Amino acid sequence: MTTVAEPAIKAEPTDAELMQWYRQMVLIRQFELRCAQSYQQQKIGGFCHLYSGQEAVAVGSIGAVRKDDYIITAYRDHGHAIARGMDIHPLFAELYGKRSGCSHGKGGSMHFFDTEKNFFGGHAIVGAHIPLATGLGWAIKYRKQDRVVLCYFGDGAINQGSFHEALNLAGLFKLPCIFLVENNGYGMGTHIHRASAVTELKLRTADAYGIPGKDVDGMDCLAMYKMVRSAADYCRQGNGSIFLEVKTYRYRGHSMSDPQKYRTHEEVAEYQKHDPIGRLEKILQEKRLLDAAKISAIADEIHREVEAAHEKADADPTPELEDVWTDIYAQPFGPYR
Amino acid sequence: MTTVAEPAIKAEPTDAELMQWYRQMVLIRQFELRCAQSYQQQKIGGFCHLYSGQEAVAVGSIGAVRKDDYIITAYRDHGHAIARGMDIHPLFAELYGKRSGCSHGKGGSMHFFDTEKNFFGGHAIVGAHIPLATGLGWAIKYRKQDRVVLCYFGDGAINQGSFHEALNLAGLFKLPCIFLVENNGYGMGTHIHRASAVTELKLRTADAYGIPGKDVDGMDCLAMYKMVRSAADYCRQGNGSIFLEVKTYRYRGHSMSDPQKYRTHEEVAEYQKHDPIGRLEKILQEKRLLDAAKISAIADEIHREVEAAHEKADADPTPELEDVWTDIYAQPFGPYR
Amino acid sequence: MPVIQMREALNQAMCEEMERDPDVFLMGEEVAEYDGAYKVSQGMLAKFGPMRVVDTPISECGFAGLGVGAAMVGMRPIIEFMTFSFSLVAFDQVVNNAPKVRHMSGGQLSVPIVFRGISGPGQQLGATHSWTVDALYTHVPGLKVVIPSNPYDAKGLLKTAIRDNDPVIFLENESMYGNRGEVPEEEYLIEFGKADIKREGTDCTVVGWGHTVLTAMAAAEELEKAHGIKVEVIDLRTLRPMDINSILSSVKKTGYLVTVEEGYPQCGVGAEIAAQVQQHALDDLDNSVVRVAALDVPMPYSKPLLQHVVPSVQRVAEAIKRAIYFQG
Amino acid sequence: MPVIQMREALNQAMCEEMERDPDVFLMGEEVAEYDGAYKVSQGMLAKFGPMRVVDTPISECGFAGLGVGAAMVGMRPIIEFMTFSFSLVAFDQVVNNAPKVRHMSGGQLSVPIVFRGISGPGQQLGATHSWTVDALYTHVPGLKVVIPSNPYDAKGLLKTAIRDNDPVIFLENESMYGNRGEVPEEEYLIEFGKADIKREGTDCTVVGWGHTVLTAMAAAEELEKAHGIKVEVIDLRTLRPMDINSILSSVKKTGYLVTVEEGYPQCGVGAEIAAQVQQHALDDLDNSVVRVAALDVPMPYSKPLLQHVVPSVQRVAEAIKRAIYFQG
Ligand SMILES: Cc1ncc(C[n+]2csc(CCOP(=O)(O)OP(=O)(O)O)c2C)c(N)n1
Ligand SMILES: Cc1ncc(C[n+]2csc(CCOP(=O)(O)OP(=O)(O)O)c2C)c(N)n1
Ligand SMILES: [Mg+2]
Ligand SMILES: [Mg+2]
Repeated sequence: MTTVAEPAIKAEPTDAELMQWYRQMVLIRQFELRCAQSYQQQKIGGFCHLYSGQEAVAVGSIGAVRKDDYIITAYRDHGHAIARGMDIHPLFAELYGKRSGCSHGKGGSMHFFDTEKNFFGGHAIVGAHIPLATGLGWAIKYRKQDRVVLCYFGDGAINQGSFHEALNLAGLFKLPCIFLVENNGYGMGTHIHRASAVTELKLRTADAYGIPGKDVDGMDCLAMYKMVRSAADYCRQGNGSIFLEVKTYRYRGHSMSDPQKYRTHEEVAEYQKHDPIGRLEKILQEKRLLDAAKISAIADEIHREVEAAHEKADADPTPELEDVWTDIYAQPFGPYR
Repeated sequence: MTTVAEPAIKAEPTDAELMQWYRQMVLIRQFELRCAQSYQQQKIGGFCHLYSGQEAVAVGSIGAVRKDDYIITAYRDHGHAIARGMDIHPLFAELYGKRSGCSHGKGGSMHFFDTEKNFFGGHAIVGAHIPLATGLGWAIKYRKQDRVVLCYFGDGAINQGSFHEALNLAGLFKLPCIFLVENNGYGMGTHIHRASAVTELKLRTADAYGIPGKDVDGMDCLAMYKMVRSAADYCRQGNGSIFLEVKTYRYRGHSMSDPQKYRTHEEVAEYQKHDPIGRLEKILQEKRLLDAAKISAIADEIHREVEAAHEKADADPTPELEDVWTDIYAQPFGPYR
Repeated sequence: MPVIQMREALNQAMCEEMERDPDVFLMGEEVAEYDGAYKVSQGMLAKFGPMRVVDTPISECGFAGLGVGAAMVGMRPIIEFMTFSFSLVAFDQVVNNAPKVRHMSGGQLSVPIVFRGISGPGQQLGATHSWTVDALYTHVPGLKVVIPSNPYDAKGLLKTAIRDNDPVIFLENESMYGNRGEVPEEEYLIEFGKADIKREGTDCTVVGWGHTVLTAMAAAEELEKAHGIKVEVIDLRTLRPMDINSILSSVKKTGYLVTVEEGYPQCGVGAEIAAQVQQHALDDLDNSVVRVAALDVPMPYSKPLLQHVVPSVQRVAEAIKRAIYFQG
Repeated sequence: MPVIQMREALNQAMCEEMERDPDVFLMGEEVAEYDGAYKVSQGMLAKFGPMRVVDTPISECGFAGLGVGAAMVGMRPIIEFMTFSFSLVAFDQVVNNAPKVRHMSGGQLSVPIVFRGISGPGQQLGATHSWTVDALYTHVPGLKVVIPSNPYDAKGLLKTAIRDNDPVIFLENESMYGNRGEVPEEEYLIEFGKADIKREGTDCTVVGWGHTVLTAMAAAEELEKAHGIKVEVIDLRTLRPMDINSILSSVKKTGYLVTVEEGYPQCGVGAEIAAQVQQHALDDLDNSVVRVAALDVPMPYSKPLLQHVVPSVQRVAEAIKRAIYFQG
C-alpha cells in the first residue's frame, strides 16, 4: 500500500450554518417533489434524475468550502446547484425550457450552470466531466490560487476510462481536487457488485494513483462537512488530491422513468430510516434550534417559496426560435443558417 | 488491500526448452539487427520499434503457455511474433511491404498477425488492444475452453482509459487473462516517474480491480517462464486474471528515429551487463549445453538464416495496386472504386 | 400477418439468431436484468441466461473492445450502446479496431460484430446526448451502416447484420420503438445496399433513412393532398453500402432531389448523396439537390428550440416545393 | 523576409502568444523534455518552464479534458495530439465537451482551446495511425477547423487560433514540417474563413487545403506546361468556417471544380463543397464537381499501396482533365 499523508480533521459548524443546511436540504427535497409533479405534467422533458436521499452529500460538502472554490458534477445535479446557492427560479425555468433558465433553456435538468457561483455543471456523459475537474484544478495550481475543486460523480462512473486518466493526472500533478464518488449502490439498475470488480471504492485510488481514499457517511451532513473541510485543507496545503467514497442512497428511481425492479421497497424504507434531513432535524432539536412548530413553519415557508418559483418559471416565456443560433460561438458566423 | 488467492509456482523447463529459448532470443536479436540495417537502407517504412533487451520477456512467457493459448501485444511486436514461432521470412516481407508479408504488407512492423499461430497482433494505438484481450478471454470462458490469453503492453499504456476499463471487466468477469506490463522504464522519452502517479505498477490492480499483481525480472527468461507458468495455471483453474509487472529495459531508442536524450549511455550499459541472452548463455554453459564453439556456431547459423530470409523477402514482389481493394470487407462492394 | 412494435421486431431478430447460432450473444448496459433501457431486450435474459445476455459496467470503450476481441475468434457479439452518443467514448474501438483488424492482418481476421442502439436527436437530452452518428460512421471504410425505418426492415436488416462477417453499425430511433408494422412469421433477411421505394412519384425524389423516412412520407402525403404533387420517397436502409443507383434511377425520372437527415449538415450523408448525384447525373437534375438536415447547431434542450432544429414535415415540404420551383 | 520551416513558424506562433498572454500554455505527450515528437515545440520548455510546457502521460482523454476544464476558467490551453489519430481515444472530450459547454451553459462559458497536431495519411503507419480527421471535426458545430498549407499561414492562423474564444482544431501535416517559406518578422494574424487564391486561372477551379494545396499546385503547373490549361487553385485554410463564397466566385469564372482531400471520400469535406456548390451555383457548373480523395479504403502500410491510395499529382491532373472534358 502506497503511503500517503492523512488529512487532519478540523472545525465545527456554527449553529447558523447548521440551520442553513437544514433549510437547504428541505429546499432540495421540496424542489424535487415539485419536479416530480411537473415531470408528470410534462412540463419537464428529457431525463430528470432526482437527488432525494442524497441531499446531505451536496449540502455538507459544499457547506465546507468557500464560494470561490469550484464545483462540478454529473447529471444528477439539482442538489449541488441548490447547495451552491443558485436561486430555484432559474432552475425551474431551466427544467421548463425557458429563456430565464440558468442555462437559458439550452441545458435542461442534466446541465445546470452558474459561472458566477463557480458552478461548472451538470454533465451528462458518465465520467466525462472528471477530466474537466482536473483542468479546473490545473488552473488553480497554475495561477497559484487558494482554491479547491469539488468533483462529484456516481459509483457507476468509476469504471469509465475518463475516471482513470483524470485520477492519474490529478495524482501525478498533485492537483487540488476533491473527488467525491456518491456511492448510492446503483448505476441505473446495476448494483455496484455487478459493475465493479472492487466494490470498496475508497481502496481504489491509493495504490492506483497515490490519492488517499476515505469513506464517509453521506446520509450525515455533519460527517460530510467535517470530512470535506479537512480534505479541503489538505488540498489547499498543496498535498494533491483526495478521494472520498461517500456512502449514500437515492430514494427515487434512477430517472423518472425507472420501474425499479432491481430493489425492494424494504431496502428503500430501511435507508429512509436514516434520512439525512431527519438526522439533522434531531440534532437541531437537541440543540433546541428547532421544534415541531418551527419545523412545520420552515416547511411551509419553503413550500411557498418553491411554488412561487415554479409558478413564475411556468409563466416565463419560451425562447425565441432565433435563439437556436446563439451560444454556439463567441461570434456567430455563416453560412449555415 | 483486497485479498486475492496467490498463484502457485510449478515446473522447471527441460534442457531442450532452454536451448530453444536461447536460439529464439538470439534469433530475435539478430533479426532486429537486420531490421535496423534495413531501416537505415529505407527498406522499412513507418515506425520500427525494436525489442532488443526485452527478448526474455516474450520468449520466457510464451514458452510457458500452449500453442492454442492466445497472444496479443502492442506495436513493439517482433519479439512476440518470433517467440510464438512465426517464420522470419514473412516478418521481413511484412516490414518490406510485400504481399508475402505476414499481414500481406498491409500492417507493417506494428501490425504482425498470424491467426494460425493464435497471434492476434501487433496493435499501434497505445492501450487500445487491452480491451480486445478481454474479448479473447471472454470467448474462452464462454466456450469453456482450457486456454489463457497473454496480453502485453508497455508501462506507458497503464495510464490509458482502455487499460482501466479492460482490467475492471477482466476482474469482474474473472477472465483467463494474463496482463503483462513490460515496464522498460520509459514511454517514448518519458520516464515512468513523470507519467504514473504510482510507479510500482504491480500494486495498481489488486485494490483497483481485484486482480493480483506480481513483479518479475524480465531480463531473466527462466523467471519469466516460472511466473507465467504459474499464472497460467491460476487462470486455467478459473480464478480470473493476473497482472504481471515485468521489469525490463530496451537497449535501442523508442523507435528508429529517437535521439535518446532522456537517458545516458551509462544507464544503457548498466542494463546490458544483465543481458537476457548472456544470462541464459551462462546457465547453459554451466549445464554444459553450450560452449564457446557452439555459441558461435549457433550465431553463424542464425545469421545465415536471417540473411536468407531477408534476401528472399527483399526479392519478393511488391503487392499489386489492386490489392488496396482487398481485405476490407468479407465481400467487397461498390461503388467506391 | 402479425403486427408488432419495432422493439419487438428487433427482439425477435436477436432471439432467432441466438437460437440459430450459439456464437451470438448480446452485451451492453442494462440489457439483461433491467430488460433493456428501452426494453428492446425484454425477456432475453430469462430465455438465454447471463452468459449470452450480459450486463456490463459503464465502460463503453471496454465492452466495445471486448466485443471486437471476441469477434476476432469467431464469436458474433451484438453490442448495445444505450445510445450511440455514448459510442463516442468508445470511438477508437469502433472506428479503428473493429473495421481495421481485417485489413491490418491482411485478411486473416474477420470481425463479425453488430453495434446497435439509439441514434438521433432524441427527447430533449441536451447537446452531448443527442447525437445522430450517421455521417461519423458512414465516413469510415470497413464499417457498414444500417438504419431501418419500420419493424419489417428492422427485423430483416438486423438478422442480416448479425450474420454479416463485418462490423455493422445498426442505428435505431427511440421515438420509433413503439411504431407498429406487419412482420411475417416465416424467416426472412434483407440484403444490405438495397434501398426501398416507399412511395412512387414523378415530380420529386426524396431520400430519407430511419426516422426521416416517416417525415418524408408525411410531407409527401401532405403535398399530394394539398397540391397534387407526386413525390417519390426512397428509404435508403443502409448508408454503407449505399444504393446510389436507386436514387439515380429515381432522379432520372423526377429531375429533382431532396435529402432528409436528422444529423448535422456539414459533411453529412446528404452531402455525400448530393455530391454523388451531381457527379453521376448532373444532366438529370433540373435543379440543385436540396438538403434538409438538423440545423447546424448543438441540440438544445428546450422543446420548441429542439423542434425547430430537427427536420420537420413542414420543413421537408417546403424544401420539396423549393426544389421543384413550386409556386403555390 | 526570413525564410523558415513550417515547424518553426508554428513554434514562433506559440512562443509569441505565450509571451503575450500568461494564460496560454502547451500540453501534450513529449512536448517538453523531448522537445516535441516532431520538434515543433523545440526549445519551449527551456523558455517557459515546466508549468507552461507540460509533458503528459499517454492519456489523451485525460489531458484533452484537462485542457477543456482549464479553458472553462479562462486559461488558453494548446493541447498537442502527437497525431490526431490519437484524438480518437479522446473523441468525446473533443466533440462533446469542448464545443458544447458554451451552448449547454446558455453562453456562460467559453472554451478557448486549441487542439493541434498531425493529421493525414503519414508515412506508412498503418490503418489506425493514418487518420485524416478533416471531415470528422468539420461535421461538428461548435468547433472550428483550421489547416495551413505553408509557414506564413501556419503562423498567422495559429496565432489567431490561440486568441480565438472557441475550440479550434488545428491540423498539421508531418511531411510539411520541414517546408520552408517567407515569414515576416512583424506580427500578423490571419482571419478565419478567408480562403487564399494561390494561383489564378480561368479553365478550372481546384480547391485544396493543407497538404493537398501542394498537390493541386503541382498538378496545375504540370497542366499549364503540358497543355496550357489555366487552373485556379484555392487554399481553403479553414474548413469551419468555410469560405464558400471564394469557391463560388471562382467557379462562376471557370465553370469547373475539382476538390482534393487526403481523407476518406464518403461524407468528406469534398462532399460538402460539392453539395454547396451545386446548391448555390448549379448554373455556373459546366460539368459535375469532381472529388479527389483518398481511396475509400483503410490506409495500407506498403509504400506503393499507400501512394496509390493517397491523392497524387497525377490523379489530380487527370481529375482536372476529366472535369473540363479535356481530350489530350
Ligand atoms: C458514457 C455514458 N454511458 C451511459 C450513460 C447512461 N447513464 C446515465 S446515468 C447512468 C448510471 C450512472 O450511475 P452512477 O454513476 O452510479 O450515478 P447515479 O445515477 O447513481 O447518480 C447511465 C448508465 C451515460 N449517460 N453516459
Ligand atoms: C493513443 C496513443 N497515443 C500515443 C501514441 C504514440 N506512442 C506510441 S508508443 C508510445 C510510448 C509507449 O510507451 P510504452 O507503453 O511504455 O511502451 P514501450 O514503447 O516502452 O514498449 C507513444 C507515446 C500512440 N501510438 N497511441
Ligand atoms: Mg450510483
Ligand atoms: Mg515503456
